[in-house]
Amino acid sequence: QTSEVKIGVIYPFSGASAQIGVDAQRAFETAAEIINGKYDFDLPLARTEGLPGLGGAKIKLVFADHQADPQKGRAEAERLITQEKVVAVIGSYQSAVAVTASQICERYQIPYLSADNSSPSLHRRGLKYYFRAAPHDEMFSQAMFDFFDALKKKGTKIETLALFHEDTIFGTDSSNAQLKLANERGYKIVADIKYRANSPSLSAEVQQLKAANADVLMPSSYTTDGILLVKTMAELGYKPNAIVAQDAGFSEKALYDAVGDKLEGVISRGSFSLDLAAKRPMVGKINDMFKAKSGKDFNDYSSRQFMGLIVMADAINRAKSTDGEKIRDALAATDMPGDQTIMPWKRVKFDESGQNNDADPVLLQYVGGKFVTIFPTQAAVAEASWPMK
Amino acid sequence: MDQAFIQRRRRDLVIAAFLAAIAAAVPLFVKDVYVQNIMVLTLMYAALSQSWNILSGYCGQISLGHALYFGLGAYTTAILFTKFGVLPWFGMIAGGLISAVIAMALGYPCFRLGGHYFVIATIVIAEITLLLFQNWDWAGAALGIDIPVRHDSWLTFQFTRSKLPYFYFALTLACVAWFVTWRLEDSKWGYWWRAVKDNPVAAESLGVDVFNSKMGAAAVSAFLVAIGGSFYAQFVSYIDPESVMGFQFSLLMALPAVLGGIGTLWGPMLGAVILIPLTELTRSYIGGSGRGVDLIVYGGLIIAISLARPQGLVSLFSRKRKPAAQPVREAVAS
Amino acid sequence: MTAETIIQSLASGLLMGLLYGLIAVGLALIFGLMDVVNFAHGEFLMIAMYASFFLFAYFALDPLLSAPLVAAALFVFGAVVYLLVVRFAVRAKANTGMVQIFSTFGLAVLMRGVAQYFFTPDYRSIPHSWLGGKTISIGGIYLPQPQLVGALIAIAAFAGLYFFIHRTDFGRALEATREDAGAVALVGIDKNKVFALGWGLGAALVGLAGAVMSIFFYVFPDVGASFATIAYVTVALGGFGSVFGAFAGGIVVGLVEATTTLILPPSLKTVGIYGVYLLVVFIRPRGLFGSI
Amino acid sequence: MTALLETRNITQRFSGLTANSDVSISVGRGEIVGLIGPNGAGKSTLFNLIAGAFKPTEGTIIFDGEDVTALPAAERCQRGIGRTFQVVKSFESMTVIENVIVGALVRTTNMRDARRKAHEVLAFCGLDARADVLASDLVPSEKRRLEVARGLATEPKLLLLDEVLTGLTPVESQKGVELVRRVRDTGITVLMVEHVMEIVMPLVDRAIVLDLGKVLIEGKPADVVRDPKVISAYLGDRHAVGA
Amino acid sequence: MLSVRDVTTAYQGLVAISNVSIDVEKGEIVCVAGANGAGKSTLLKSIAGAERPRAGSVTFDGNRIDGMAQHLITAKGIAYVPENRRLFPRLSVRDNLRLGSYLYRSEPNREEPLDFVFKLFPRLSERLEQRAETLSGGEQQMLAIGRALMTRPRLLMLDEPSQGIMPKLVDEIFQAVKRIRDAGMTVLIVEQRMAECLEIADRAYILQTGRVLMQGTSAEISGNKDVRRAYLGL
Ligand SMILES: Nc1ncnc2c1ncn2[C@@H]1O[C@H](COP(=O)(O)OP(=O)(O)OP(=O)(O)O)[C@@H](O)[C@H]1O
Ligand SMILES: Nc1ncnc2c1ncn2[C@@H]1O[C@H](COP(=O)(O)OP(=O)(O)OP(=O)(O)O)[C@@H](O)[C@H]1O
Ligand SMILES: CC(C)C[C@H](N)C(=O)O
Ligand SMILES: [Mg+2]
Ligand SMILES: [Mg+2]
Repeated sequence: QTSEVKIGVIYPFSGASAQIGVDAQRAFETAAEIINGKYDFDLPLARTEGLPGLGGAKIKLVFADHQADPQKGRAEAERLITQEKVVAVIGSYQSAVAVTASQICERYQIPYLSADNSSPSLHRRGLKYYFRAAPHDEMFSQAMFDFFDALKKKGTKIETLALFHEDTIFGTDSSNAQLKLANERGYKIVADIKYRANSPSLSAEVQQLKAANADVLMPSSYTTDGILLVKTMAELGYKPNAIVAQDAGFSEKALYDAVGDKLEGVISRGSFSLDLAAKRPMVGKINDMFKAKSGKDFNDYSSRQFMGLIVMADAINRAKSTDGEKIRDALAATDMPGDQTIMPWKRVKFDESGQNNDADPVLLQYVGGKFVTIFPTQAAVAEASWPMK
Repeated sequence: MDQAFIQRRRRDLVIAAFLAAIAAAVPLFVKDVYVQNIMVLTLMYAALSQSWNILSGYCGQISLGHALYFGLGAYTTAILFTKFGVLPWFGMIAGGLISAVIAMALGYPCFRLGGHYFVIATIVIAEITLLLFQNWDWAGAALGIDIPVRHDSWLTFQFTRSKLPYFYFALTLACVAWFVTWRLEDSKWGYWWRAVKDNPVAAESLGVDVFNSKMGAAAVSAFLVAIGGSFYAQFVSYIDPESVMGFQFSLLMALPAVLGGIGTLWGPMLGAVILIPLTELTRSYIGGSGRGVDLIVYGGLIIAISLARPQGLVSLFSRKRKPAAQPVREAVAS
Repeated sequence: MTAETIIQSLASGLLMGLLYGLIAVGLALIFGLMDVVNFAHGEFLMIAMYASFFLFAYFALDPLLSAPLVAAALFVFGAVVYLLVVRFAVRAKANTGMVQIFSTFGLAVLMRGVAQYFFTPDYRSIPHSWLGGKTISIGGIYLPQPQLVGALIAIAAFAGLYFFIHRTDFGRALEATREDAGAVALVGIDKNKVFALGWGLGAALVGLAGAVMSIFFYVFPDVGASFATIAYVTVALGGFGSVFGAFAGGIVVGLVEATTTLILPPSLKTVGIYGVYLLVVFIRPRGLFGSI
Repeated sequence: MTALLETRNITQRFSGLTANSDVSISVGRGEIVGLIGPNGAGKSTLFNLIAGAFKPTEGTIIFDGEDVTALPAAERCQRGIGRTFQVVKSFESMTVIENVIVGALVRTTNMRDARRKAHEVLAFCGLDARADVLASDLVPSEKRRLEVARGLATEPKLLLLDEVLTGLTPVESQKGVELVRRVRDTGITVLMVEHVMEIVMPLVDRAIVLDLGKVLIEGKPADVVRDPKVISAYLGDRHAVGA
Repeated sequence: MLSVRDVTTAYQGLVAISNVSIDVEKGEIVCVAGANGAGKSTLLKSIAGAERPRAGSVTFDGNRIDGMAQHLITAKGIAYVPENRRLFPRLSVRDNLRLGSYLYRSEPNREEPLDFVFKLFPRLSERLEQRAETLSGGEQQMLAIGRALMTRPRLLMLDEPSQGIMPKLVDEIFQAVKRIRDAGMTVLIVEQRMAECLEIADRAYILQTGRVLMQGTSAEISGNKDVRRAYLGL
């Protein structure tokens, strides 16, 4: 039997989001190490070497750079499939690239798994070979509004919201979801600011936020703009009551290195929290493995990327085959209990569109230099402090 | 006396036909879809660059905003198809015409500008359009347009796996762009354009309608580039503003021509054949490392080539000066 | 919209404009006065910011202190780039503009690659510096100190460049070389020396900008892209051949950006800047104060 | 029959400087008229105005019975005004023949005809051996001849020659003079600027002297050069006797 | 002072002058004449360093200067006014002239020759702020010569200085050349107007198709029958 199973991994390795790609590379390598080696973790494939279903075959990752360009993502997916003969593809950070890469996979009947793409439209295209184990923006946003509702019940005043989002597919999707939920649940959007990603200046934007002075500021921004946003807010004397961020930059170490002192009490959605290590020690150990490679703790992205490979490998193992269709069927039949992951998820189980609806998002608060889970209550390790300091 | 000239033009035509025939046969031997994909892109960029060359190379109006026409072509086709069910073949023509009209409308104020002012105006106009599309909800805004792929068909110009139809279309487009250039080169337009490029004041004094020359070049150039954009939309089957109107397209259209020889018949082809595979291969085979080595190699090669051959690679093929070009020396004092 | 919002907008716009001016002043020399295209301007800024960052990270030098060092380092870098790359690009017989674009574009890609190779693609920033995060508030109008200092440096840099170009023989030699690089030898000028110095100086000015920027901005290999286009537009808007033009161009860009957001959604604010550029050149084809 | 070209009260000012002031001249069909005068007198400026490079501040220009003052240069060329530039403006990246073809294309869009015409003109100007050389490789005197060839290729009724015969040895000048005569013999009217009296004197039918932007005097060349004002402003003592 | 020995210069393989040797002594005015394309300009270019000779040597004041960078040759005291003038078109007349004294920028009286230039060409002093490109043809020629004089050369090389200059001024220019010589400079001049030129020149060379056809004192040359016919039009 095959001694090696190739899995394609397409990420941005150059250009403005190269940092994500490079961190992702480390996360995938960590997962591959665990799968290929023997580790005493309660994680699928950890305790065995390689994939027992394929006679102990090892996972080999083939990385490709899509430079955030859908056309390149597509070409790379195709190259990985036809030249490198990968049996599955995982990607891709940018949802725009996932659109084309997954389409190519569909054509070649090779499963595509979104480790971290968060655009809700992705799984609604009727593709057979598309899967996403992680939550999408609507699920994330829903968690935020659930949280608001809960706070409101306790008497906290949350009436007005200010949205601040970049003009990309991610920002648009995120704000659309938030707008919809705000309408449904009776929150007033007092500012809906769409800005150009990687702007040289955000002072005009921040002024508008300041003028709106909403109860909650909800940014959907990547690291660069996040840093600039926080710095500009400080410079223009704007101290929001509370910030509830749509992850992205707000779960990146770089942002907290830069402006962490101004962000005490910021809340971000996510699908991962290190405080899970208290309940599941393996989370801490795996995090240490990752940290040794990358110098960083797992964050929302790297943890999802890590899990992406675990889920995929698990399916290949169960499929006992490298045939695309068989792997797809195995993926469709996945049912991984939450405690066998490093995530606070209920479990991994895909609906017919390939989306895992049991990937419960969590809300994390940045307190004393690290993140603690504050929502939902069953996962929370601390009470939210509101307003932020 | 003109025999040499006529022969040279004939020779160009024969060589082109010969190369096209060879190119057409290549897919019969090269089955690897990745390589085929690179060939499709190479031919597409060759066509785009050839078209860009008409306005910027021959007529000297350097545009770094041709992504605008590329994007307009892509969007017109995609919108007409997804929203109105118009077949891409018609969308292509529509996109071409719209682009040509817009090129002329923009030329009206822009062609008064000289040098860098013009270049920056082209960049800025393309960028404004990109931003407008990025914010235009009806056209999909940032989410772009996902062109649903049903089944292989020439009618809808969609093919799920095979690259061959795209290959042959791109080849045709490249041939058309080349032929248009060839045809125009030895026509009133060709001479007018080059005259306008070299010295507009002198051109004017020789009866050249400088403004309309530029307009003509802009229209032809934009039309062909838009066809390329339409093709791209079909080929990738997903478009969003950044990926069809971004500045990088404007550059990628210009670079092959500059590399190969700007304002020459063969330059864009030659440049594309070298540059595009280089771009793709460096990214594919060294880009995955995440260390930026592909950029170092790619950037370094561009510098090296452009400095080694500032007049373009076609100059490697130009014949040695013939002694017939001896200057007149009238020995009067003897 | 309150009066305060408007005043704050204008004040921020002005400061930002001076900052754009500071970023563009090096380009105003190389692109505007020497008429050489530098597509790697943003990448020059990027390495200047990295230089500031690392001087801070390893030697705890505040960006304000390290600014002269960064400028000096960039001076050398600029001169070397001229001598190794640009010198050959400007020598092309025809289409020198495109050859310059092409080779400096290659340089930009190369520099990004090198930065990624050595510095990783991580986003870096200086968390605490003397001015970082400090702000002055006058009657509810906030003026961030880094930008204020940036504005002062910008004014000084422009004044210096103006003096240099208009009051020294070297400035005249620079213009002469631009006009006809082949003819300056007739009056004993070494064109390579003049242009290498010009490039060095232009890069040194970028170095100053980079040092200031590092106080409140982040740096990563692709950071230059955000500023490059605005810098080109600033120089062209002000008009080629005019130092004062670039200065004015920066202010106009900053003010337009700030006021556009009062009317258009912020994601379209650059549309305002670009629109004003088009408007200006359609009326005055040589920009606001351009002479060439 | 009316004059081919007539300028009426032409005035041209450049920020503070009046280069032409109230210039009224006329050139009859088939004439060779010399326009002479000191450096900076406004001769080239007048050429530019006649050819349409820019519009006069005041005054009108009548060509072939039509007021052409408002027409752009290209249309004046179509109407039959051909010109050369004192500071030559060749199309440097094109070959000599291609330079001339551009001119020939005003009269025909048939490339074969244009090419034939261009060859004819080059042969006429003695540049045929250099047809396939890049214009940038020509030496200055050849470039001036190229200017003439280009102008001729537009089949003008009036040809404006601005110092095209400078820098020639006497023998070469002689050939130049013959060339201009032959041009006239093909029915083209010539208005020319030249400082070399050895060329002007035998060649022109009539001389117009500009000084400080104004017409100083006009008449037969032999008369004009004897005029004390012309001598003091333009010729200097030496030519007062000899020429 | 200047000694050109067996210089051969070619353009892209086409030999323009071959084995040309000329000498210019200090304080002389030497004239070089010849038909169009004879190689006169090429000779000056080869001396000035604008073209690199393929063979032969150029010595100035005992130092080899062939192959030297052009600006260094200028700095050695050779000023060259090329046929096409090469002014700085968009700079003012004033700046063009000032650039002439670039080499003396540390000297307080660097603009000393300016008076001389203005006396020679009063027109220039009236046009100081005008861009060089908008000057009339003759004015441009004056500026080119003026700029060269500003470099305070020891050897001045003029390529057809009378071109485009009105007759009255042609004489003045030749007289000025004489004065320039009297002011201590040496002049090498290429001219078509041999008659005028020979009047002031001490010696002359005649080039034909890239070779020295004839050389001698002005008197010898103007006495030669062929020369009178071909170059003096007599
Ligand atoms: N664009 C301009 N701006 C300012 N002054 C100008 C401009 N063009 C020409 N002039 C001036 O107008 C005057 C006339 O110039 P013109 O070129 O017509 O002279 P010309 O008679 O042809 O002289 P020459 O015999 O030297 O060629 C000159 O003094 C010149 O400096
Ligand atoms: N840049 C060039 N490229 C190619 N050939 C050239 C170039 N310059 C000059 N030549 C050729 O070299 C020869 C000598 O030219 P040169 O200019 O020295 O002659 P000249 O005696 O100065 O003529 P003129 O009286 O026309 O100024 C000519 O045959 C000319 O065609
Ligand atoms: C957060 C992001 C910038 C990317 C986002 N996850 C996406 O799918 O596009
Ligand atoms: Mg004139
Ligand atoms: Mg000569």
